[in-house]
Amino acid sequence: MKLRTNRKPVVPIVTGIPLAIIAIFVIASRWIVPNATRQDIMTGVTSPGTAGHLFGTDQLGRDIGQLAIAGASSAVVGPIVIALGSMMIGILLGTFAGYMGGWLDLLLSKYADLLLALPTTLVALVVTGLVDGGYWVTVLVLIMLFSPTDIRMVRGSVIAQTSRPYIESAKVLGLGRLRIMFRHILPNVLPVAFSTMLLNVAFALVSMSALSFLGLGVGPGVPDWGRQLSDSRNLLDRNWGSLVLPAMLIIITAAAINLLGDWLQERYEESSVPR
Amino acid sequence: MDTAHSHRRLTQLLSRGALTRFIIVRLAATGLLLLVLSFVVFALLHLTPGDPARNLVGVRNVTPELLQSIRDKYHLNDPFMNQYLHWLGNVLHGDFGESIRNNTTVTTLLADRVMLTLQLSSLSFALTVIVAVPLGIAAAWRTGSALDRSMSAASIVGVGAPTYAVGLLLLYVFGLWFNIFPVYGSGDGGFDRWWHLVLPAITLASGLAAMVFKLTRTAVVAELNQDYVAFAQSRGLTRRQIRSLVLRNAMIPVATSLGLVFAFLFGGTILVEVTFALQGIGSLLAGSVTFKDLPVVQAITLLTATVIALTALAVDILYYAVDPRVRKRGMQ
Amino acid sequence: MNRGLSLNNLVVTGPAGLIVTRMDLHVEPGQTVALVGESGSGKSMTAKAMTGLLPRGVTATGSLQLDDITVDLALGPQALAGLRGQYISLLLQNPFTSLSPVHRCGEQITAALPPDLRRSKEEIRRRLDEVDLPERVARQYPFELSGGMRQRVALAASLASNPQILIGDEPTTALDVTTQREMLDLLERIQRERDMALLLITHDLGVARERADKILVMYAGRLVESGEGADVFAHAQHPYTAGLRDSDPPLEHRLVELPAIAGSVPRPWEVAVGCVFAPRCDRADDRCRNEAPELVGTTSQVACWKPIALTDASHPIQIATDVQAQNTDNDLVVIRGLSKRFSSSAPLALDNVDISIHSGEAVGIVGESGSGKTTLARCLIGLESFDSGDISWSINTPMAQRAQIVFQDPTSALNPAMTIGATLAEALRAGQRSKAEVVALLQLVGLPSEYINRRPNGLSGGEQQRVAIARAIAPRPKLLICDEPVSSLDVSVQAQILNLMNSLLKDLGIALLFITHDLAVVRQVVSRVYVMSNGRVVESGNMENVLQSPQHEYTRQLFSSVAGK
Amino acid sequence: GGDNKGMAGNGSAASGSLKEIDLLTVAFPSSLSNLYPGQEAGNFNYYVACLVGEGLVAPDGTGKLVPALASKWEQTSPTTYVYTLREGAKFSDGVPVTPEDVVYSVGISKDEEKSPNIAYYWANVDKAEKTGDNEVTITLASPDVAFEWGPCAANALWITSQAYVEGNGGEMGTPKALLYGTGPYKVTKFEPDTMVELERVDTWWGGVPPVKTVRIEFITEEATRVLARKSGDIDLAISISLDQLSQWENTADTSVLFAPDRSYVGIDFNTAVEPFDDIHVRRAIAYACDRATVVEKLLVGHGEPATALITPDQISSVLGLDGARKALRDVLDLPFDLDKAKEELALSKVPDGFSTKVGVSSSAPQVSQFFQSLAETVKPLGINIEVEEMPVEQWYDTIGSADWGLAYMWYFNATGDPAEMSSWFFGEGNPASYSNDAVTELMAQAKEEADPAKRVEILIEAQKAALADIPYIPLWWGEAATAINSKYTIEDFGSYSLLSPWTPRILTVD
Ligand SMILES: Nc1ncnc2c1ncn2[C@@H]1O[C@H](COP(=O)(O)OP(=O)(O)OP(=O)(O)O)[C@@H](O)[C@H]1O
Ligand SMILES: Nc1ncnc2c1ncn2[C@@H]1O[C@H](COP(=O)(O)OP(=O)(O)OP(=O)(O)O)[C@@H](O)[C@H]1O
Ligand SMILES: [Mg+2]
Ligand SMILES: [Mg+2]
Repeated sequence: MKLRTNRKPVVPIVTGIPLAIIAIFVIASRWIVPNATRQDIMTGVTSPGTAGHLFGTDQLGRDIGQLAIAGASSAVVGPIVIALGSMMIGILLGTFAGYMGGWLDLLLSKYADLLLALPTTLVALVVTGLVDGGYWVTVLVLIMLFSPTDIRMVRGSVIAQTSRPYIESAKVLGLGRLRIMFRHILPNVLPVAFSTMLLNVAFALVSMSALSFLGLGVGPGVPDWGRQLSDSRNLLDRNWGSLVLPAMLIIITAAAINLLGDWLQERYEESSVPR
Repeated sequence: MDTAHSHRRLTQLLSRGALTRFIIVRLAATGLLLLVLSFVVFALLHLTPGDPARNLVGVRNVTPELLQSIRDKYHLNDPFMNQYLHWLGNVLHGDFGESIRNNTTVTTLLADRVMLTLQLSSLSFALTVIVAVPLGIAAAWRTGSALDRSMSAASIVGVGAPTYAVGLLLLYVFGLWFNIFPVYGSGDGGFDRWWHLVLPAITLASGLAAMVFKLTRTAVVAELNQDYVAFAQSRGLTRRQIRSLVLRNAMIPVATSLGLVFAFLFGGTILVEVTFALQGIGSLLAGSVTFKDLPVVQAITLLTATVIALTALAVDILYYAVDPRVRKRGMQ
Repeated sequence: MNRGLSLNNLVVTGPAGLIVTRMDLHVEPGQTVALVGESGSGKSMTAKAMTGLLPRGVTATGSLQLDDITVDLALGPQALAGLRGQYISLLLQNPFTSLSPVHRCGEQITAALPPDLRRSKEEIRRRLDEVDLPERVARQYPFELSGGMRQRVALAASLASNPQILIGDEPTTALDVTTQREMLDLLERIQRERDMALLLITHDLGVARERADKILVMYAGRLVESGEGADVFAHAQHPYTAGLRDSDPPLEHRLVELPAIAGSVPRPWEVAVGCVFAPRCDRADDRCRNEAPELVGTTSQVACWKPIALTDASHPIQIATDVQAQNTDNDLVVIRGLSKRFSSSAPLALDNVDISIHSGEAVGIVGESGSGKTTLARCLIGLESFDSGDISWSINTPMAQRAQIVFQDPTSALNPAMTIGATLAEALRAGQRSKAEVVALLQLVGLPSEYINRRPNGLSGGEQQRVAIARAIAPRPKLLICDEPVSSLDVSVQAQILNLMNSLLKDLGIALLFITHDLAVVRQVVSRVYVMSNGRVVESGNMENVLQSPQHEYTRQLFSSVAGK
Repeated sequence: GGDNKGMAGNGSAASGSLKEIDLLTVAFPSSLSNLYPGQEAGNFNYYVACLVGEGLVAPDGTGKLVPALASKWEQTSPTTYVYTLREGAKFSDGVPVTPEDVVYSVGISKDEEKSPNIAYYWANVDKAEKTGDNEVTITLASPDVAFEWGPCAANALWITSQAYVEGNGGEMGTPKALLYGTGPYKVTKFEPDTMVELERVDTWWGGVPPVKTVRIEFITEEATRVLARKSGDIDLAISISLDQLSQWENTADTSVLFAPDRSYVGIDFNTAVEPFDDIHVRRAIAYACDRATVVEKLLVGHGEPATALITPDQISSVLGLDGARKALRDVLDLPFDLDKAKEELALSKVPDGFSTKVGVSSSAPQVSQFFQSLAETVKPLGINIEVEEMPVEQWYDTIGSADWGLAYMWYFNATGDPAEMSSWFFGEGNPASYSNDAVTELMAQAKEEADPAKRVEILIEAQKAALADIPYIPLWWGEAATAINSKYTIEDFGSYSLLSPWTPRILTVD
């Protein structure tokens, strides 16, 4: 029985609004700011508020605000793909490892240990840098680097579920392994997996923007927050908006996703406590 | 439960021999991990697109003779395993080859830089611990209080704040407006060095402190909800006594994650070093990667992995030392 | 001067509403007062309010009187801070979590002592000695001790500051029968030696009957009856008390049907007007439903408009003649020489076990904790492998149709992500039966058919266990294994479930392997019993015979541990 | 773009006087890991090296070669140069310089192993030998007027001592084997990639410079460098980023000096790669380049739209600056005109446009911006240009590569020789795979023409002939900006100022 509480769902509202706005940017930026990358080299750099540019312009006369709206998708889509991809790996391998145990479990645990011994930024930097990869290579590398924690998380949850009587009952009913894993265990792991995934999105967002800042990731001219932040280095004195806007967007998005993830996790933990 | 039996077993296992065995087993595991990693790191040379020999001379204009001499030097015509063993042999003697970018040995190049990164990460580790752990404890102790709320909010922001922006902000505020800290360079050694590292260390610590704060808070809150706390209260133990009970328990997960935090720090200084123009191994790596200076990249990757693995080892041993339950499990 | 403790007009309010309403309580020095009641009736909340340890969001009003001190509980937990330890101390249920895992036992015992005594070896030895523990325990960590020993350490710790009153919140529930008895004896001895008051919270009527000078019965946050010791049950005035007493299975005989109280305990805050028990009371009339009765009486008090008079005829109990074990040769399953060891260093979990179950027969396995009962069941059903011996079935159906199992904990027995309907449909499919039988199954276990679309979280423990049973019988197995199926349920629900099992057995003609440590429970269900100890079957035979004349020393010990019967 | 070159900016025409300066802190925007330009040949390596070491000759403020360690020199035949060493010249520790040291130093510069970056200049040198107590003669394999610039600390020779180099295991320029020479300073401390500290000596023939200690910090992050100046930690910032110019200009007590830096930025086509083998395509792109706006906006006015490969400063010693500009103005005359671009494309093999990519060094943000803007400009024509950023070394690889039909060159002329860049760009193995017999012929003539004025004339003619085929499109000639503590100024700050001992030109403003 859940404890009834009168608390209003503050967190979903507070985080939902910015996230919804960013989601709109991601989905509809091509309609909202169809000309985000249009240059007007004659305009050059302007400071926020000049000539209809709320956040000013960069050297090529592109509107910082429009670029940021257009940049939402590359800032957010990659991290979402990373979180989804690594969680898919996590769920697949983690479920098998956790449920089947044995050498598979051992192998996967060791693999996770190996990857965990390497710092994310460093490996992403090395691999993406050495293979001259672009955006999607970075995404791929980060999927690989995020997966061990997800595998561990899923594996742990699966093991916790596996020893529960309802799984044993399912075994006694003679249900197949796959059915038990994916019909019985998985739905109970998903809530935790989902909130972990959200936290991963936030973490990936920060990592990706850091990599773009270091010049790995999207190419020049492609709107992206990390890239904008890095470009702002040369614009700062003439247009502070070029630093402040992408930085704020990264902070707000990461914070909102983090908050939401934390909140979901807490709520889930609360509701799963018996009575 | 057969207590007499388990007691006998325990005393037997708690003897010094068990600890030595524990350490030996862990050392062996760490060694194995590093061996595998070294293999991966070595393979970088062959995984990088292009001819390994060419990759090793960089983009200089090269003559076929030069390429041949590189092949001979790195045994590139030998079977892969032989090359690896050869390389590993050199690495174990501290020889990572020569930097492509600057014609010095990787070892001398690193020697100059490791210290700075180590100092930077130690300082920001110290800052993180000094600030985040007590705050985390205080926040957990008064969950829902203004302190808890504001610190939790700050930590949420801290995790997402881009390093470069934070660094710049700190530079403007403390370097320029208040003119307390120097704005660039790494100082002349001694105290000056540390003084120069304060702002970078704070920048680096800001994101991490957020994580450590959250971690500490969670750990302490979890302990506060334990039955033993209620039981201690019901027996009339003083607040101080209860705090010491809770902290000893909570510090086990906190201390062990701090180990990993340090490891993470050591490998995560790149952005700060770039922002503050510090010449540590982070910025060296960033440069070496863009220049495809493979020997340097290999050395830094392996070095960082080693630091992390050794820290993990230290953490395990620490765990063993502070948590009697692990002592028992570890020995089984 | 020690005049005991009085709690006056306690009201505990949670975020959802009232949890405990107008509770009065008095304990004299040297006296044992038992507080009984079903789960959720507010026993623990009362104890927590008395020690100022209420959880966040829960508040109390009322006053607490100890000697010359009167504390207004409305002032919050700080008001009681000075009393905790010195005057009043609380012993918790779970010995596994109530001690800090990383501090040595000695340290934890002496923490409440004045600073100058904390390091005294002499003092620690004396304290350990009081609870019958050897001196070495001081240097050990809790995880190195058994549950019983840990609870003794906890007792020593709560006695360290020499409280005048000790509250034990189900202090023995987590321990197995024999240890439970030792612990209760120890508590009684210490209480006598120290002339200390003891408030014993329990849901075990037997314990209350056997140990208490005074018994208070709580129901949905209210005190419904109180009185002197065993009298409360013997001459129950409140229909609820009588219902509780009657649902408690007797050890002496087997009943055709246990007189269970229908329905389930309401949440305390959901009761609006009238007597809280009215909805479940067969004596209730309009007044009961509209007006709340006050607690009245002197030595014994009752809150009921229509108390049961001494002269009222009690329910006629039908004593069943024990079904004799049929010595037929139609063995359903025969287990021979089964042995199992979990790890090379562990003792044998199963040691050469021989057991046979005939078709349609109800067989019990009793034994204390760790004796191997669960392991045996799991081997039988194929959830665990065994090292040697064999299990031979006389039937050749798929496993799912041979045997099914019901576990102890109903809350985790069902997949929380699946509806009841889906769970049952899946079980039917596994037994190659039609999905259409779901409704019939629900009816069979006494649940309304609307439950098809509910999820386990919304069900009470008893209902969940019914669903678990329905799932187990869905494939129509020849054998139903129940591993302590009622030990985490309240007596009233337990009676309902036991009745359900009996009727299922009769209707479906399946065999039952019933595992429990509660002799009275097993008595109500089975005809033949095996007694296990340390992985071995030490005694077996007809239930009646084993009860009457136990052969093995261990069996006798087991019987003598049963409280109050 | 401006005519007003030379000293400009905030500190314009501030006059000052030579005063003793205890410590001058200088910040470079890139870091040095080796001080010997033979090993690491960035601009900034030269700026340090010319304070410590000297060549036989050195450029003056206008780019004319004047005596350095050699008190005089003479070309005795088209292939023979005779240098007379300065009387009493000493190394920084007081050891006298011998002709053997000079010969040895030439050997080092010529050695592919020891000086991979400059050996190329000495390839045509047959031998260097001592021909008198104070005399060294250098003989070329074939005549080359441009050789005069070889033995110069701004280019390819730093005279050092055999004893010193061999005493340090053949190394030079590392912290263990500090640079050693005859200049006004000696290196006292070098932390690779961090800083270098120089201390003046009293052994230099030119006298004792006014700045006692020069401390050079390497601050690669421009924002940090500005902050360092704002907080007063540095006095002089060389090569400041034009992007942050206004920030430098708004910094208190700071003057910004501008000077052309003899750099050339331009597109190069690989004329062997489709579709750039088609002159119409090349011309179409040339018409699409809006040089004036690029200079005005991307370079914030600090630069000059380029019309030739030669920069005005390289011929200013012959024609004067204004004359030079005039002479170069109509070498390539393709003004920005999108309509013409369209017409040209319509004439080409790919009238509907095409897709291509260009690799840009990540250290050249303006170039990247130029190509992004060009891409936008030509998009309506159906030409799709993708800009890829890459490390500088990788960018080298794109030049003349068959994978990259469209590339660019950012070239800093090291010498004042007007043929420096053209001889590579029109010579054999040029990045455009371009050959034109008339041009080759003219370049050969120029190589042997001893009269500077005539030579310049020939070179300009060659440029005209070549650029008519548009293998290259000159975009702009660069300008460098330097920020300095307003307390100081640099006398006659110009394009050659930092290529010969420059501290003596630092004046204290009265
Ligand atoms: N932390 C809490 N906050 C709010 N209400 C609570 C909390 N804990 C328990 N309750 C509610 O208080 C009521 C009384 O609970 P309590 O634990 O006192 O029952 P109990 O008689 O001790 O039962 P049991 O025999 O299961 O221990 C229950 O209905 C429960 O839902
Ligand atoms: N999975 C396991 N791994 C290791 N040892 C186990 C495992 N399960 C049970 N044991 C051990 O086997 C022995 C028998 O345990 P089992 O659970 O069968 O006892 P039980 O009679 O069911 O006890 P309880 O009444 O507490 O349920 C115990 O000593 C127990 O510690
Ligand atoms: Mg309770
Ligand atoms: Mg069991």
